[in-house]
Amino acid sequence: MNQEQVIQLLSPEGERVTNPEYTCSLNGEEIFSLYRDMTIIRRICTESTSLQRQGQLALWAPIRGQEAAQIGAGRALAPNDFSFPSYREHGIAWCRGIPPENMLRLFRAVSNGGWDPNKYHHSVPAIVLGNQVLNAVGYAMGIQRDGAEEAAVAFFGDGASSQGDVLESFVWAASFNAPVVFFCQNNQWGISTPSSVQMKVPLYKRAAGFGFPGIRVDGNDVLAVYEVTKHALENARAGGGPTLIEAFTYRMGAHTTSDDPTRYRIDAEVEIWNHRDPIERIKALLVRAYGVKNSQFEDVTTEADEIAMKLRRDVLAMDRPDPITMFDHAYADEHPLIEEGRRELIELGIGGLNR
Amino acid sequence: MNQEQVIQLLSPEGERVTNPEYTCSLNGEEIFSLYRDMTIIRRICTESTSLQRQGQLALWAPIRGQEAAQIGAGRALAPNDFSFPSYREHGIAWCRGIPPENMLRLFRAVSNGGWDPNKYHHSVPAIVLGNQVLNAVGYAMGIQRDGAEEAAVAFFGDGASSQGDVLESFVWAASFNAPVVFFCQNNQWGISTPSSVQMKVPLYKRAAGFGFPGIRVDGNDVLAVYEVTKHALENARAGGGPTLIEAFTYRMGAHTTSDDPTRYRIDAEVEIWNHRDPIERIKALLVRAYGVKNSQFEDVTTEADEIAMKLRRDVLAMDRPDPITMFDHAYADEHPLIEEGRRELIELGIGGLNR
Amino acid sequence: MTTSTMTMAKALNEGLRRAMEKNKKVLLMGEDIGKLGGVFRITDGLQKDFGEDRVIDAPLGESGIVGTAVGLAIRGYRTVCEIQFDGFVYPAFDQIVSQVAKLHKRSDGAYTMGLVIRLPFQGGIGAIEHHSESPEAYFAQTAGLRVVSCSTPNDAYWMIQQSIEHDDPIIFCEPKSRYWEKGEVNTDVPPRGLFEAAVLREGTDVTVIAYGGTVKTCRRAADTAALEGTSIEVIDARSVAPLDFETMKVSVEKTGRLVVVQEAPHSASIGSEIISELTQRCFYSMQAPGIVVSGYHVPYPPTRIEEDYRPTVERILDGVDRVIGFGK
Amino acid sequence: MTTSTMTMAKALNEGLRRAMEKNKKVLLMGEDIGKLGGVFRITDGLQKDFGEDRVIDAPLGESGIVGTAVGLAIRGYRTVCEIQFDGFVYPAFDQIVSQVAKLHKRSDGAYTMGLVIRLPFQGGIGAIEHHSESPEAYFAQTAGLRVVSCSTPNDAYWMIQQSIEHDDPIIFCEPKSRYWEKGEVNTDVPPRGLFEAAVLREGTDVTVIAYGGTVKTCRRAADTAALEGTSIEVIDARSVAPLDFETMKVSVEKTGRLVVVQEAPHSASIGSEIISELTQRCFYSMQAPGIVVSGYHVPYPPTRIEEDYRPTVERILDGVDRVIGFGK
Ligand SMILES: Cc1ncc(C[n+]2csc(CCOP(=O)(O)OP(=O)(O)O)c2C)c(N)n1
Ligand SMILES: Cc1ncc(C[n+]2csc(CCOP(=O)(O)OP(=O)(O)O)c2C)c(N)n1
Ligand SMILES: [Mg+2]
Ligand SMILES: [Mg+2]
Repeated sequence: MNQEQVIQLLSPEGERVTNPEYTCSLNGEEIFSLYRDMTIIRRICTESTSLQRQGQLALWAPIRGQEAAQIGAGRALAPNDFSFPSYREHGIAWCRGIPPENMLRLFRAVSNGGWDPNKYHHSVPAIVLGNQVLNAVGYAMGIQRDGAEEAAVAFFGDGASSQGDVLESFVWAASFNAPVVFFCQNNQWGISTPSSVQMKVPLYKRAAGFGFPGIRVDGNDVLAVYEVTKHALENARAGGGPTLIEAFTYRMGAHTTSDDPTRYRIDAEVEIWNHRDPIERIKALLVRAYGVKNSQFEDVTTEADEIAMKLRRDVLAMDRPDPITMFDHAYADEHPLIEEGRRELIELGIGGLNR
Repeated sequence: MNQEQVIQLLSPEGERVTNPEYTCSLNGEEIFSLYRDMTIIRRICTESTSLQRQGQLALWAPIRGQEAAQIGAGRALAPNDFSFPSYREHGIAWCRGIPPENMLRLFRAVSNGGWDPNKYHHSVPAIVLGNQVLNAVGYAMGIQRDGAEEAAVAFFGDGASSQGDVLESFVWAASFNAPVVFFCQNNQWGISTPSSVQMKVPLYKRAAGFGFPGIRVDGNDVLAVYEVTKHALENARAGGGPTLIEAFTYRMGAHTTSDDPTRYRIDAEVEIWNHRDPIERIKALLVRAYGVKNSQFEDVTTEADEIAMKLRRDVLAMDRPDPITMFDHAYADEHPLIEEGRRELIELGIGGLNR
Repeated sequence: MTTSTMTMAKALNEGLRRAMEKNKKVLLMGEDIGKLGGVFRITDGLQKDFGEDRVIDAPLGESGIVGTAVGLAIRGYRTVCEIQFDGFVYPAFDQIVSQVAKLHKRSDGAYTMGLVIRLPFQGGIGAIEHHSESPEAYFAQTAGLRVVSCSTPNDAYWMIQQSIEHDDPIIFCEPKSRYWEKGEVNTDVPPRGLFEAAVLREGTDVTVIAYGGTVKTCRRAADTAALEGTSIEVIDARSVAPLDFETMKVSVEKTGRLVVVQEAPHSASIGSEIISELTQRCFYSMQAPGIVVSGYHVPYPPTRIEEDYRPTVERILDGVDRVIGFGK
Repeated sequence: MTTSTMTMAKALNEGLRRAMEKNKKVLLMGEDIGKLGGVFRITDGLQKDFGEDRVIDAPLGESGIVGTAVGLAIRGYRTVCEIQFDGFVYPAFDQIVSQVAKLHKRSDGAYTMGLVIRLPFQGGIGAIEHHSESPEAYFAQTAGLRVVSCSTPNDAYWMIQQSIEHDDPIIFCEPKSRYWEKGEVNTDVPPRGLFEAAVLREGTDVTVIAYGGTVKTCRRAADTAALEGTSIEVIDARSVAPLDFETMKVSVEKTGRLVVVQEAPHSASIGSEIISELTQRCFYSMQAPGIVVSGYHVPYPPTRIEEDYRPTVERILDGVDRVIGFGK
C-alpha cells in the first residue's frame, strides 16, 4: 500500500494495530461472526463461479479479495439504513439478510433485480455505473424530511467514481448535508482500467473539495472497515452530513466470468495481494488473540458448504420464467401497449398459458 | 471577501498589493489598455442592454462587474490558445478580436453562434451548462497529440460547476495531464441560486482532490486575473497540466434581461460590490501610480461610445435571415430530409426566393 | 360549478398547490423554483407557503434533480421535477431512461416511481438555442414512461394533479408559448381521464391531431378552413404516450383523412406513430395517406425565423389541402 | 478481387485498422479498448500497433468520451468512440444531442463533427440488463445525426470506413449477436454507398425491411416462407437515418405489402417512420397496412426469456401472414 493515510486496525499479519481515532468495539464472538460472514460469502462466490462455468448462470461478478470491505461495511449498517449497491455487492446483500438464491436471480437472467428492496432495505443492483449514487442521496433527503435517524449508503467502484452522476452526488450531498455515506471499493481495477487512470491523487481526497470528510480505510481489514463505516453512519444519522469512505482493496479475480484479466495485468500484482487476504488476516487474529480453535473454523466451512449446496439446488430449480411475466410491472397501471403485447404473446402460444 | 486565500495585486482602493507568487508584469501602457478594454466592453454591454429594452435583441446577458475577470483572462490568452465560452463571455470574445456585432447575432436571434470559431480561436457559445468544458479538454488532448505549445481554456460559472460534465472534465484533464485551464467566474449567482448552494467550501479547492492546482483570484482585480491566468496557461503549454482558476467576482446586473433579481437578492449586497467596481479600481491605480490624465480616460469613453454607436447601427441593420438558411449546415453532406424541407419552404413561398 | 379565468401558468400553479395540500409527500424540485418561482413563475409563492423542504431549490444539475427524485420516490415521496427548459433535460436522460423508466420493473413492483418531470417544451417565445425543443418522442419511445401534454388552462390544472397522483413516472410537457393565454378553469371536476384524447371540434372532411401548443394553431386553421367550406375535426391527443387510438380511430373512420401536427421533426416521431397505427386501424376508411406537418429536420433555428420552422396555420392548411387533394 | 472469410468482429477490426492507416487523424477512444481490445475485442491489437495516443483507454465516463471527442473534432481529429454497450450511451446523450448534432450548424459550418459513435446494440447474447438495448430511434429523431447499422462482415468492414470518412457525425450500430458470425469480405470495393438500402433477396408477395441483427432472422423467415410458397423480398435498410425510401418504395410498389422488423419497441420508432412514409409514397399500391414486428413495450426482459421478446422467425412469419391475410 502507498504512503497515504490509511485507517487500519489489523495488520496484514493479523496483529491488532492501534489507531488514534478508531478503536475496535467488537468482542471476540462478534469478530468471529465477521469471519463467518466473510467465509460464507466467499463460498457463495466460488459456488456461483462454478455454476457459471457449468452454464447455469449467464454471468458472475466475483468478490474474492473484497470480503472484508463488504462484510465490514454491511455489518455496520443498522436495519433501517438503506443501501444502494451496484452489481458486485454480494457481501452487503448477505449482511442485509437477502437469501443467496435471490442474489443469483439476476445472474441466472431470470430477473432484472432479484429481491424486494423494501423488505431488506437494500436496493436492486444498479448496473449503469453511478446511477445509484444519486438515488442514495435522494433517499437521504427523504430521511431528512421524515426527521428519521437513519442513513443511506451508496456503494460504487473506483471506475464509477469518474462518472458525472457520482460527482454530482457529492455536490448534492454537501448542499443538503444529506445523511449519506459514499462507500467506494477501490479494488484497483475497472475491468481493464487501472484506478491510476481514474485518479491522480487518492480518491478519498476528493471529498474535501466538496466540503465533507473523506477517509481511506484498509479495505482488507474488516475491523477497520466496520469501525470507519459505523462511525460515518452514526455521524450521518446524527445530522453530521456525508462521508466518503474509500476502501482500499483488490479485485483478486476477473471482472466477471466473461473477462480475461491475463490480457491486462500481471500475476505478480495478484500475488502481492494474495498475501493480504482479508479472511486469512482475521483468522490469524482470532487464533492468536481469541484462541479460536480449528474445529470452530471447520464448523464455519461446513456451514458455508451447506449454504453453497442449498444455493446450487435453488439455482438449478430456478426455472425460466413464463414469458408473459415480461409485461408485469413494466407499468404500475394499465397501459394499452402492455395489453396488446400480452394478447399477442398468448395468441402466439408463447406465454401466459398457465394463467 | 472571505478569509480564503485569494490572489490580489490591486486593493479595492486601487493600491498595488504585493504577492509572494505573482508579480505584475505589465507596464503603464499595457495596464491602460486593460482599462480601455474593460471600459469598451462595459459600454458594449450597456448598449446591448438598451438595444434589448428597445426590442432590438431577444435577450442580453450583462457582464457588469465581471469586466476584470474577463479582460484579465482574455488578454492572457496567446493567439493560438483556443477558448471555449458559455453565453456570458463577451469580454473574452472582445479580446479574441471578435467584432461586437458578431457577439450580438445570437442575442438578436439571427444565428445560433455568431462568428467563425476557427478564425478567432474562440468557440461558439455553449448554452447547455458545462458542455463546453469537456470539449475544451478534448481540444487540449488534440494539442497534446499535435505536440503543440498551446492551451485550451474553458469558461464556466459557479452554477455550471455542479454539472456532471464539468466534474468529469476534471477527471479527464487530470488523467491525461491535458493542457487546459478551467476558468470559473464565480459571480456568486446562478440565476437565483446563490453559489453557497453549489459549494460548501470554495470552489478552487475542488481541484486538489482531482490532482491539479486550484487558485482563487480576486476577479475584480484585472492585474491579478491577468497574471494568474497567464501563469496557468504557460504551465499548461509547457506540459504542466491543468489548473482551475476561480475568479471571485460578482454579477452586478440581472442574470439576463429576462430576469428580475429583486425577487431573490437584496440591494445591500449589490451595494457592497459597487464599491469593488473593477474599472474604478484600475482607474484609481492609473491615476495615482501612472499619472494618467482625465483627457486620456475621456478619449477611451469617446472611443467606447463610437464602438457602441457602430454596434447599434450594425444591429439595426441585421436583417431577419432568409428562412431557407435554416437548412444550411444542419448537415455537412447531402441529406434527403434537408432537400425535402428546402423544397417545401420554396414551394410554400416562404424561403429561398432570392437564391 | 366553480370556474374562474386564469392563465395556463396560474392554472399549473394552482394545480401544484392543490396537489401539495392534498398530499404531504408531494415535493417540488428544480432550479430557481423557490424565491424566483421558476423562470416562468409556475411555482410562484409555493416555497413561501410550503417551505424550503417541500419546494426545493436545486443545485444546477439535471441528473441530480431526477436522480435524487428517484431516491425520494423510493423513500415514498412524489417529486415534481421542473426542468427549466426542454433543451436541458438531456443531462438527466440517463437517469430517466435507466432508472425512472425501469426501476418499477427491476424491483418487481416494489418501487413506485410516482414522479413527474415537468418540461416547458416547444418554441414560439423568441428564445435562444436549446430553449424551444420538442423532445417528447424520446420519452414516448421509452418503455416505462408516460408522456402527456396540456393545451388549455383547464387541462393544465387537472392534468398536473392527475399526473402527480398517478403511480407511473410521467413526462409532463407544457407548451411554454401558451403559458400566458387565459382560459376557463373548472376547479370542481376534471374534464376527462389523463390518458384520453379530446375531440375539440367536430368535423367531417379531415381529422387533425395535435398536442401542446400546436392545438390552438390547429383550431385556428379549422376556423379558417371552415370559411372556405372545409370541415376539420380537431383532436387534442393530450396523452402522447400512450396514445388514445380509440378516440382517434372513430374520427378517422369518419373523415377518412388524417393530418398530424407537431413541432418536433417528423423522423421517428409521435406523428409517425399515429399515422402508422391509424393506417392499420382504419385502412379501408383512409381516402389518402396520413401526413405530418412538423418542424423541419434541422437543429431548432435562430428564432427570428422560428415561425417558418413551426407549423403555422398556413402550413397546416396546406397539409389539409394535400390530403384532400390526394390522388386528384 | 481480394476476398476472405472473417467474423463481423474481425471485419470491424480490419476496417478500423485500414481507416487508421489511411488517415493519421483517426483516433479510437473508449473504455477498455487498449490492452483488452474492448469487451468484444473489436479493437484487438490496435493499441499495440498505433500507440496509446491513437487508441485511447478512457476513464469511465461516456459523457467524457463523447465530450472530448467533440473537442478533438474541433482540433481536426476524427474520433471513433466505442460505447461499451448500448445501455451505457445515455450518460453521453446530452453531448450527442446538444453538441455533436448541433455544432456544425451552430458554427455555421466551421466545425466538422466528423466523429463516429460505435454502439454494440440489440440483444441475443444472454446478457444482464442494459446490455441489449436498441436506442437507434432516439438518434434517428435527432436532426444533425445519422444512424447506420451493418448486418454482414462485408458491410461492417466497409461501412465503418465510410462512416469515419464521412463529415457528419454517425451513430454506428453494431448487432452484437452477429459479431462472431462469419462472412465473405471483399477488401477491394465497397458494396454500395453508406446510405443505400440493399435488397438482399427478391420476392413478390411481401416486403420485409430490417437492419442490424434482425436482417438474418428475416432471411431465415424468407427461406421458411418460400417452402410454403410465400415470396418475401428482404431489404436491409443499412442506413437507419436517413432511410433510403427510394429503394424501399420500388419494392413495396411491387409487393404491396410491408413488414418492418426491429428489436426496439414500436412506439415512435424506425418502424413507425418507415410505415408512415411508405404508406404515403405507395398509397395506391398497398394491399394491406404495413406492420411492425418488434420488441414489446417493456424494459428489456431478463434474458432467459429474451427470445420471446425479440422478433423470431415465427413472429416474423406471423406478421407476414397478417399482412397477406389482411381483410380476408
Ligand atoms: C455507464 C456505464 N458505462 C460502462 C459500463 C460497463 N462496465 C461495467 S463494470 C465496469 C467497470 C467498473 O469498474 P468499478 O467501478 O471500479 O467497479 P468494479 O467492477 O471494479 O467493482 C464497466 C466499465 C457500465 N456498467 N455503465
Ligand atoms: C444544463 C442546463 N441547465 C439549466 C440551464 C438554464 N440556465 C441558464 S444560465 C443558468 C445559471 C448559470 O449560472 P452560472 O453557471 O453561475 O453562470 P452565470 O449565469 O452566473 O454566468 C441556468 C440554470 C442551462 N443553460 N443548462
Ligand atoms: Mg473497481
Ligand atoms: Mg454565476
